[in-house]
Amino acid sequence: MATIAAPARRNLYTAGKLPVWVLPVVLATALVLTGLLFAALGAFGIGRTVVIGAIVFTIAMVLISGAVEGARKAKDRLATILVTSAFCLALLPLVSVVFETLSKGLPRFDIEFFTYSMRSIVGAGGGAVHAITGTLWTTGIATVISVPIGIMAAIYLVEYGRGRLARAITFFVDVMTGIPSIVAGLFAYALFVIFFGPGTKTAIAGAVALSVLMIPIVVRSAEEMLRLVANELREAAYALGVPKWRTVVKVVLPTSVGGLITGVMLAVARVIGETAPLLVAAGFTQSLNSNPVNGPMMTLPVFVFRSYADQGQDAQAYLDRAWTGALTLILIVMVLNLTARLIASRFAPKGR
Amino acid sequence: MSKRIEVHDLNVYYGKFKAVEGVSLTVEPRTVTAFIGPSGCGKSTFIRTLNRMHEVIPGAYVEGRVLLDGDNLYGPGVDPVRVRRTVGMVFQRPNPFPTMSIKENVLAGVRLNGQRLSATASADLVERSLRGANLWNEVKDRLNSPGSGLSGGQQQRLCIARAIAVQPEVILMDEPCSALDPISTIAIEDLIGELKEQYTVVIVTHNMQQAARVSDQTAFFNLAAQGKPGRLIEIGSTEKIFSNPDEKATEDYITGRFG
Amino acid sequence: MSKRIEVHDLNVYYGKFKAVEGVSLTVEPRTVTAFIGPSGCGKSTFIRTLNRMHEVIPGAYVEGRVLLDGDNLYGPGVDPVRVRRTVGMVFQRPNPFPTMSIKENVLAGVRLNGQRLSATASADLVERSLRGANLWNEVKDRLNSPGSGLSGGQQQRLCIARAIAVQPEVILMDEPCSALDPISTIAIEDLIGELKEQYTVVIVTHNMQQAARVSDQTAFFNLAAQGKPGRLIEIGSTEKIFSNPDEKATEDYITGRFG
Amino acid sequence: ANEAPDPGTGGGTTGSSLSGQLAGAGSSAMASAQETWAAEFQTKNPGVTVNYSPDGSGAGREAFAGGGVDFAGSDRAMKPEEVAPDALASSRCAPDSMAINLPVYISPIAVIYNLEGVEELNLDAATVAQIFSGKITKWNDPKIKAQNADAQLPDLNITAVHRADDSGTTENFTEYLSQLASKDWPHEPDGVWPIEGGEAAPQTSGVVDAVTNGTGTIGYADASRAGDLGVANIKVGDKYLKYSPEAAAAIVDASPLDTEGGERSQYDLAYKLDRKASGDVYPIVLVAYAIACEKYKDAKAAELVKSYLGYLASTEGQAAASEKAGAAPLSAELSGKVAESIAAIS
Amino acid sequence: MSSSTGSPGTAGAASNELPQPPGPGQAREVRRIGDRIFSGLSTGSGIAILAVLALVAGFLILQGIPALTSPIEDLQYKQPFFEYVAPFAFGTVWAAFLALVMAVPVAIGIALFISHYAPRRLATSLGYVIDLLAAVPSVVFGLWGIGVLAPLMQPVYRWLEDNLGWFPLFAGQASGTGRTILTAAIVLAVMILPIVTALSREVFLQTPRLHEEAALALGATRWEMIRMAVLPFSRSGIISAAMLGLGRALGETMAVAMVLSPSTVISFVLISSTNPNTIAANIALSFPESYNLGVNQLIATGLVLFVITLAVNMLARWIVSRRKEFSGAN
Ligand SMILES: Nc1ncnc2c1ncn2[C@@H]1O[C@H](COP(=O)(O)OP(=O)(O)OP(=O)(O)O)[C@@H](O)[C@H]1O
Ligand SMILES: Nc1ncnc2c1ncn2[C@@H]1O[C@H](COP(=O)(O)OP(=O)(O)OP(=O)(O)O)[C@@H](O)[C@H]1O
Ligand SMILES: [Mg+2]
Ligand SMILES: [Mg+2]
Ligand SMILES: O=P([O-])([O-])[O-]
Repeated sequence: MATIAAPARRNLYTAGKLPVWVLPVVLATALVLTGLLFAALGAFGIGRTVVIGAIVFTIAMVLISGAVEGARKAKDRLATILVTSAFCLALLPLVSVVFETLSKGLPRFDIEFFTYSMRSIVGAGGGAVHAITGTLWTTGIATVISVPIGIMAAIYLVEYGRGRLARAITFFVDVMTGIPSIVAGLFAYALFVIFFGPGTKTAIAGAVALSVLMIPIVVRSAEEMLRLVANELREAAYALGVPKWRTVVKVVLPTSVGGLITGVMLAVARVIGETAPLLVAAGFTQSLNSNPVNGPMMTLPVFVFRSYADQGQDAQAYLDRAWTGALTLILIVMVLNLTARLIASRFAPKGR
Repeated sequence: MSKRIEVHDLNVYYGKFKAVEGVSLTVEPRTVTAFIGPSGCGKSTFIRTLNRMHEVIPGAYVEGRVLLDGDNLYGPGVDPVRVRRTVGMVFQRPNPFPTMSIKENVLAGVRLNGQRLSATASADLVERSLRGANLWNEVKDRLNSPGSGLSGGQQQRLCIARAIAVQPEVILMDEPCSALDPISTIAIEDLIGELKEQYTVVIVTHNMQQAARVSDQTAFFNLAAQGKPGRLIEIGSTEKIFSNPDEKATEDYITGRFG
Repeated sequence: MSKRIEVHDLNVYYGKFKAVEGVSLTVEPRTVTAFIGPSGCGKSTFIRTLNRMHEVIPGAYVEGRVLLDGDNLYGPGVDPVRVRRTVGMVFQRPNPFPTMSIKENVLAGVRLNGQRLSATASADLVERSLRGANLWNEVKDRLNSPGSGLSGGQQQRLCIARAIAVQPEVILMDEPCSALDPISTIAIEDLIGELKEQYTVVIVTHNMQQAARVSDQTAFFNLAAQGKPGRLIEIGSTEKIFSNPDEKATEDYITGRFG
Repeated sequence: ANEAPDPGTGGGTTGSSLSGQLAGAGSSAMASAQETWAAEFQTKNPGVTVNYSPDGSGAGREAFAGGGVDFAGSDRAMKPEEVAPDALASSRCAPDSMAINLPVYISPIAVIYNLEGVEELNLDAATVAQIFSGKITKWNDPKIKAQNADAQLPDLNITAVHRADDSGTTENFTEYLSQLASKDWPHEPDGVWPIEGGEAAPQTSGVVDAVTNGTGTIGYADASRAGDLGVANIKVGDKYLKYSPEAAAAIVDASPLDTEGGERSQYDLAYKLDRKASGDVYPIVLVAYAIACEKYKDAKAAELVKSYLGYLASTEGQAAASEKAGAAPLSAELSGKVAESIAAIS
Repeated sequence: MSSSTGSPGTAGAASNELPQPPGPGQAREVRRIGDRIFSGLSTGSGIAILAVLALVAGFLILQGIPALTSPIEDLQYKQPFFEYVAPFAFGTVWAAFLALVMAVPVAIGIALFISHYAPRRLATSLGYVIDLLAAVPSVVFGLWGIGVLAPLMQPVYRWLEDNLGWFPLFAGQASGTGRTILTAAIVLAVMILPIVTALSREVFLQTPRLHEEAALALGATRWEMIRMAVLPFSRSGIISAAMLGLGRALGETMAVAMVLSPSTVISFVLISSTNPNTIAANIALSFPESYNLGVNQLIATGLVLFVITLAVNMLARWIVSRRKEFSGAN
C-alpha cells in the first residue's frame, strides 16, 4: 500500500459526521439535566423527566446534527428519532398491559383454575373450565364458518371477480369490518330467536355473531395474500393445461398458505376477546356446558367481564379470577399464533 | 408428436384496443419459427393466442382462426385447458412453482391434473423430461430440493422440462433467454435445436443473432405507429429474411437501421 | 464533470459469503467501461460498490479501497449519501417513481437537496436532462403525466434523465438494456456514446456486441466455480479484449466457447 | 371437578329427586346473591342447574315476558299492566296466569367516598343532593364542614360519581333524594341519572373503581361492595346512621304494599317504600324482587321454580345471601309472607 | 377429472386430441365441471357475505324503524330520535377520530421502524410482539384503562387545566378520576395500533426494491428515500389500514363502556367528567334496562353507527381513488 504520506486533503465525500458516541451522550445529558431541573423545582417524577428529557434530546440532537451535518442529515435524524420513539411509545402500553395481566393473573393461575368450573362456587376458588370450553367452541365454530367463506370470497375477488359484484363485495367487506360487535351480537340473537324461540342463547348463536365480525377480516387478509402470488405462477399452471380451479387449489393456495394462516390467526385473535356479542348471544352460565347447540355457554371474555362486574363480598377472589381469565385468553391466542407460525413456516414456499 | 399451425386472419383485442391485426401464417411441424420485432408490436400477444393463454387477461379476445392440424382452436366447444395441454408454453422469466421440489415441478403438469402415476412411471417421466431439457446431470442428485434454489438458466430449463413432461405437440417460448446470461442462453439454444426433432417450436426473441442461430423460419412483426395494432410484415425462411428480405422495414430492423 | 475511478484490491461480502475477491482496476474519466462475465460472477455486486449501493443489502460489506479522483469512498467519515450524488446509477429494470409525473421524476434528485428551483430553472433543468437522455421530443407534451405510462425504453431513458439531472460525475449502469427491445437498446447505446463526453460511464452488460459497440475498455469477470467468489480475470481496451485477449478464459467466453 | 355427577349414574347422595335446568335473568345487583343461592341449591340438588344471567333488570323482565326464562330478578316490581295475563302471552306462564313480585333481596346502598385523611363523614339528605347535583363542589364547603366539625376537609374538588347505566341502584338512590330532599332534588326518581354531565361509571363495579381510583370522589353503590372505601353516615331523624342489614330490612316492614295502578294477584308482594319512616331505619335501600308466574305451562318448571324460590326466601337462603353477598335478610314476618306466595305457585 | 367435452368428431381425419367442432346449438363457452363448481362456490361465498350484510342491515332497519316512527311519548327515552342519537353519534366520531389521530402516526412509525430501521432479525420478533397487542381482549383493555391509565392521566389533566385551560379543548374542570374521552381515545388508539401497524408494515415491506434503490442512488437519505419511494407507494395501503382501525374504533364497545365517564352532551372538551358517549358503548350500557321500544331505539342507534361506518368507508375509497393513475399499483 501507499507508503508515502499523502498531503492532507479533506476527502470530498466526508460530510460533517457526528461520531457515534454523540447520540448516547446527548440523550444521557438531556435526561440528567431535565431530571435535575425538575428536582430543583421540587417536582421530580420519572414520567415527566423521560417525556421532557426526550423532547429536549430530540431538539438538541436535531440542532447539533443540523449544525455539523447539515439540514438534510438533521431531518433524517429527526425521522429516525421519531420513528424509534413511536416504537418505544407503543411498547409502553403493551408492557404495562402485559405486566398488569401477569402480576394480577398469576396468583390464581393454578390447577384448580383449569379443572373447576364456577358451578356451585361462591367466593374464592373455582375455575374457568366452562369458560375455556365455551371460548374454544364459539371461536372454533366461528372459524369453521368464517374461514371457508372468507377464503372462498377472497378467491372470488382475486381470481374471478370483475365488475360490479366484485366492487360491491370489496366495498361492503370494508363496511362489514365496521359493524359494531354488539350489533353483531344482537343480530345473531334475533336470528336464533326466530328459529328456536325466545331465550335461545347458545354457543352457536355466539359463533354466528363472531363470524359476522370475523369474515371481513379473513376476506381482507386473504385477499391481500392471494394477490401477492405472482401471476407468472398462475400462467405457468394454465400453460400446462391445468384448469383454473386446480390452479387455484394446487398452486395459488399452497403458495400463499403462510400468509393465509397468519391472516386467519389475526382474525381469530380479533374475535376471541369479544365480550359484548357473546354476552348477548351465547349467554351466561356458571356450569360447564359442552353442547354448542343447547343451552347457554360461558366464554372467557364474558367470564372476565362478569367476574369483574359482579364481584361478591370477597371481591379480591373475583378480581383474581378475572385477571387469570384474561391471562388465559392471551395465552390461548399466543399458543394459537405460535402453532400457526409453525404450520406456516412448514408450508412456506421454499428457497428465495 | 408435433403439429402444423395455421393462422388465418387473426385479430387480437384487449377490450376495445386492437393489439394485433390480420395475421396469417403457417408453421410446419418439427421446425423452429422465430418471431422478431420491436417492443410492443404484439409478439407476446400473438404467441399467446396460439394456446389461448391470452384469455387469462381480462377483456382479451380474438377474431379469426387458428388451426392445429386442421382443428380450429377457437371453434365452438373447444376447451382451452385441453388446447394448452397440447400447446405448451415457456415464459420470459423462469417461474418454477416455489412450493415444489424439482421433481414435483417436473410432474406438476401431470399431478395438477389429478393423474396418479406409479413411483417408477413418475421417476421415469422426471428423468426423461429433465434429460430432454438438458438438466438431468445437473440436478439428478437433488431432485427433492426446491426448484427455486436453482440458478436462472437452470430454472428456465426446469420450466422447459415441466412443459415437455405433459407431452405437448407444440412448444411456445416467449423470450426464454432474455433473463439469462450467455452460457445459459447457449444451453437453451442447444436445447431448442434438440426439441425441434420432436416438437413444433415457436419462439419470440429480441436477439437477432439468436433468431438467426435457432430458427428455420422467421416472422417479422411491426406496428405502423404507436397506438396502432401490430401486424405481421413478413415471414419466410430465416436465411432469406436475414439475407434478402422482401420488405424494406424488415431489412432496416435487422440491420439496426430502424426508423 | 467526470472523475477517475481507482479500485484497490476490493473484496465484497454478503455476510459470510465472499461474492467478489481482489478486484483492482482503474477507469479513466470520459470513457465507457463495460463489465462482462457469466451470470453470478459478481458484476452487479461489484458495480454497486462503486457508489456504496451494496450497503442497502443487509449484511453486505467491502474490504479494500475505491478512490474517486483520489478520495477514498470507504474512508472514515465518508457519507454514502454524498457518494451517491456524485456517482449516479441506472438499473436493469426501469424504475421511475410511479407516483410522480415525468417532470417530477426528473427533478426528484434535485429536489432532495432542498434547493428551491425557480419555475424557469426547473423547466430548464428538466429540458436539459431529458434532452441529454434523448427523450425530450417524445415526452415534451406530457411532462405532467405519470412516468409509468411510458414504454419500457422510454422509462429507462427517463431514469437516465433523472440520474443526470443531479449532475453526477460518474454514471453506473447495470444491464440498462436487458429489458428493452433493439430499437430502445440502440437509443440507449447512442445515448451512452453521448454521455461519455461528459461523464465517466461504467456499464454491466450480457450482450457482447453491446460491450464491443459502446465501450472503450472492457473488464471480464468470472468465477472459478459455483460458490467461489467472482474475480476480475482481465481488463483492457475493448479492441484488445475482443480481438486478442491475454487470457484463455476471456477468449472462450467471448467466442461463446465457454466452459 | 366440581361439575354435577352425571344424572343417572346413581352417585346422588342427597337423595333429591329434582333435576333439570332453571333459567333466570335480571338484576345485576342481585348477581352475587343469586350466585350464592344457585350454588347452595345446586349442592342440595345435584341434578339441577340454575343459570341466573345478570343481564340487568329490564332485560330480565323482557326475557321473562318473552318466554326466555323461568323467572326474573328485578330491582323494581313489575307494574300491574306488566303482570297481567295479556302482557305475558308469550311467556312461560299458563294462559290466564298472572306474574307475581316477591321481594327476596334487600340491600342497603352506601354513599362511598375516597378522601385522604377523612375517616368519618356525616351527611344529611340535602347535602347529599347538593353534592350530587353539583351545587357543592368543594370538600371544604361550609355545609359539609357544619356537619363534620372534627374532620380535616381539604380544599379539593368533589367528583361525584353516578351510575352511567340505567339501574335500580340509581332509582332507589334518587327516590331517597326526592323524598327526603325535594327542595334540592326536584327530579323524579328514575333509574337513569336525571342530571346531564358529571362523572359517570357503568355498573356497581365501575362506580366503586372510579371512586377508588379517583381523588376527592364520592359515589353510591350497593353496600356489600363498599370494601375499604369510606362510607358516609346518613342523617335519619336527628342521628347520623351507618347502614346495617337490620336497619335496611326494617324499611320494608315499615312500608305498605303497592296497590296503585291496577289489579295484582293476591300473592303479589310489590312494596311502596316509605323512606321517611322513623326509627332505626336506613333509608337508602334497594329492594329487589324475584318475579315468577303464578301458574306455569310446564309443571316441571313450576316445581323447580317453586323449590328454588322457596329456598332463597327461606331463613337459610337469606342467611346465606347475607353472609356471602352482604344482603339484609328478610324479617321473619316478610319471609313468611313470601313463603306463602311461593306455595301458591303451580 | 379431465373429461373431454367434445362430441364425437365429424372430421375423422383430424387428430383425436382436440375436441371437435360440435353440432349447432352447443354452448360457445366451455367450462369444466370442476371450474363451474369452484367458481360457483367462490362467487357464492362472495354473495353470501353480501347476504349476511344485507341481513344485518335489514335487521337494523326493521328493528330500528319503530323507534323512528313511534310518537315521542311512547319511547323509553323520551326524545325525538335524532336528538337522542346526536350526542352519541358525535361522541363516536370524536373518540374514533382522536384515536385515529393518535394511533396512525405512531403505527406508521412502528411499521417503518420494523420495516426499514430495525435490524432484520429483531424486526420479525418485534412485529410479533406488536401483533400480540391485537390479541389482548377489549375487557382487559377496559380493566387496564380503569386501573392503570385513568389514574395515570389525572395529574396530566390537572396540569392541562391549570396551564392550557384557555384552550377550548382543555376548558372546564379536570376530571377527578381521569375517565375522560381522551383516556378512552388513548385506550382505543392502543387497541387499533396493532392492526394498523400490521397492515402498514406489510405494505411498507412490499415497496419495490427498485424504487427504494432508485431513490438511494439519487443520493437520498433514508428518510428521503422513505418519503420518495415508500410512503407514496403505500399511501392507499396506509389509508386502508387506517380505515380498518377506524372501523374498529367506531364499533368498540366494552373498553369504551368501561373506561369512559359518559353523558349526553356534545362537547369537544377532552379532560372533563362530562363526555359524549359513543353509540356502541351506549348500547352496551342501556341495553340491559331497555324494554319494548327502548330496544328498538337502541338498535336504531346501531343503524346510525352502521351508516357512519359506510360513509367513512366511502370517503376513504374516494380519497384512494382520486389519484389513481399515480398510484403505486402498476
Ligand atoms: N394486458 C394488456 N392490456 C392492454 N393492452 C396490452 C396488454 N398487454 C399488452 N398490451 C398492449 O398490446 C400491445 C402489444 O403488446 P405485447 O406485449 O404483445 O408486445 P411485444 O411485442 O411482446 O413487446 P415486448 O417485446 O416488449 O415484449 C402493446 O401496445 C401493449 O401496450
Ligand atoms: N443479496 C444477496 N445476498 C447474498 N448473496 C447474493 C446477494 N446478491 C447476490 N448474491 C450472490 O453474489 C454472487 C454475485 O451475484 P451478482 O448478482 O453480483 O452476479 P452478476 O454477475 O450480476 O449476475 P447477473 O449477470 O445474473 O446479474 C452470486 O453468487 C449471488 O448469488
Ligand atoms: Mg413480449
Ligand atoms: Mg447482475
Ligand atoms: O341492579 P343494578 O345493577 O341495575 O343496580
